[in-house]
Amino acid sequence: MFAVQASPIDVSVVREAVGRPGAGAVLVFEGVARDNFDGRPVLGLDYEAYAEMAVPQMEAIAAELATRWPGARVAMVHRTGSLEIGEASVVIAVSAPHRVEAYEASRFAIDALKARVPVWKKERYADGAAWKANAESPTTGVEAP
Amino acid sequence: MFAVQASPIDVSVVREAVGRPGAGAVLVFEGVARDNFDGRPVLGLDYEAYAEMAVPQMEAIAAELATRWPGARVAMVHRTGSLEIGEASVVIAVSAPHRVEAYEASRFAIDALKARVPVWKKERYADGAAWKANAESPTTGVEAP
Amino acid sequence: MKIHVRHFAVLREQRGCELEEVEVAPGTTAAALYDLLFPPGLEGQLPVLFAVNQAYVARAAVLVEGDEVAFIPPLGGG
Amino acid sequence: MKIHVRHFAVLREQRGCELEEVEVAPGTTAAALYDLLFPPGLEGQLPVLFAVNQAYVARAAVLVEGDEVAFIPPLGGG
Repeated sequence: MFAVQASPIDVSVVREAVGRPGAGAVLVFEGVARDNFDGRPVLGLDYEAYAEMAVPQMEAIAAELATRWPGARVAMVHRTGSLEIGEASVVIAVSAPHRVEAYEASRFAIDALKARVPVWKKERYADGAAWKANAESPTTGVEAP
Repeated sequence: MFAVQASPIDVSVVREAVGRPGAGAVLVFEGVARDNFDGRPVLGLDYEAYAEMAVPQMEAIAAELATRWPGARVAMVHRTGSLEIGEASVVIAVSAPHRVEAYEASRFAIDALKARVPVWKKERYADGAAWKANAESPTTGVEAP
Repeated sequence: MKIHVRHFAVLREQRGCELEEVEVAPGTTAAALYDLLFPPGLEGQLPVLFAVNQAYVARAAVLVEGDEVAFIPPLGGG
Repeated sequence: MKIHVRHFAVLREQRGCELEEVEVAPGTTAAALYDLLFPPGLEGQLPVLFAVNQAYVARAAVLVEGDEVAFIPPLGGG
């Protein structure tokens, strides 16, 4: 399950997508809209995505993950539109035979998503708004990741 | 929320226990009954706990976690009794301002639970059953952890 | 030749539209098209990655008739 | 003095009960009580941790009247 959607993410649906009898560990990561950025109050977040490209990028991350951690499965859904504080912007579920692979694969998936999947975030403040880039986003002049 | 219970664990209840406006990441770990152990078919698991001691041990792990990762919160519930394949034996939810702390604190919590919380597991096979110890469990002669 | 350009986030706001059709000469690269639509000025250009037909490409990738091009500003997903 | 002993998992199965009341002399340690109830035989003893009143203690911990003692076999939680 790989999707970009404007409606709130149902975490249980993402989690169920990775269930299997050989799984001994399931790890569900939620990125959540936080009420501040380095202490500055944030009222909400707006996410925008290039959906037709974001989903294939998620699928490519999943294929790489399955190669690096055999037996692991991943599902990921990213939200778009206006989010209230406390709402999930992204949900990534990973299952694996053992927990060590589950943690490693989950970290890989969220790190890769932040670096490659075309999604943008705008923070809303009391006095305006600003686009905020991930530290993981490749900087100018680099070739395609 | 720290509990040992015979009924199936409602993951969403454990997750909601750690929600807060300053959380930017929530990580939910589920230990799941797997259909095999190193390839040998497993039909189901039986868990037994020293509940009156297990809950205080969970609380002690949570206190240590909050000291090591300020701003992080944890909730943990362990199942007892007979589990079918695919059912969760343990659910640990962690929230933190940023995802790096969430992953570190979650790993700490499950590793500490396996090493300290008095819970035991019996694997059921087609031809019998056996108590199985965690690799993390302290071995003979060590002092109390 | 005709190129379909998708604009997102800060570039969408700068350009004032989500989609535009641009006529360019054969041999035009992704980077050249970016310079055309977002000329480097006193403020400099926003660093971007380049995507053609929903896949990342090198900045020097040569465009062909009908390509869908997007300039990918710094990402904020997660 | 009277000690309440809780048995779990493989030790519960070996002993055939979950709880027993044991009368021991003052000064008895947790480890000595374990040796009393699970004498080291040809098979050797199961390695255990010691708990008194629901907290881990050292094997040399001295018991007092009314203590709840448990021998903690290798853990399997998670």
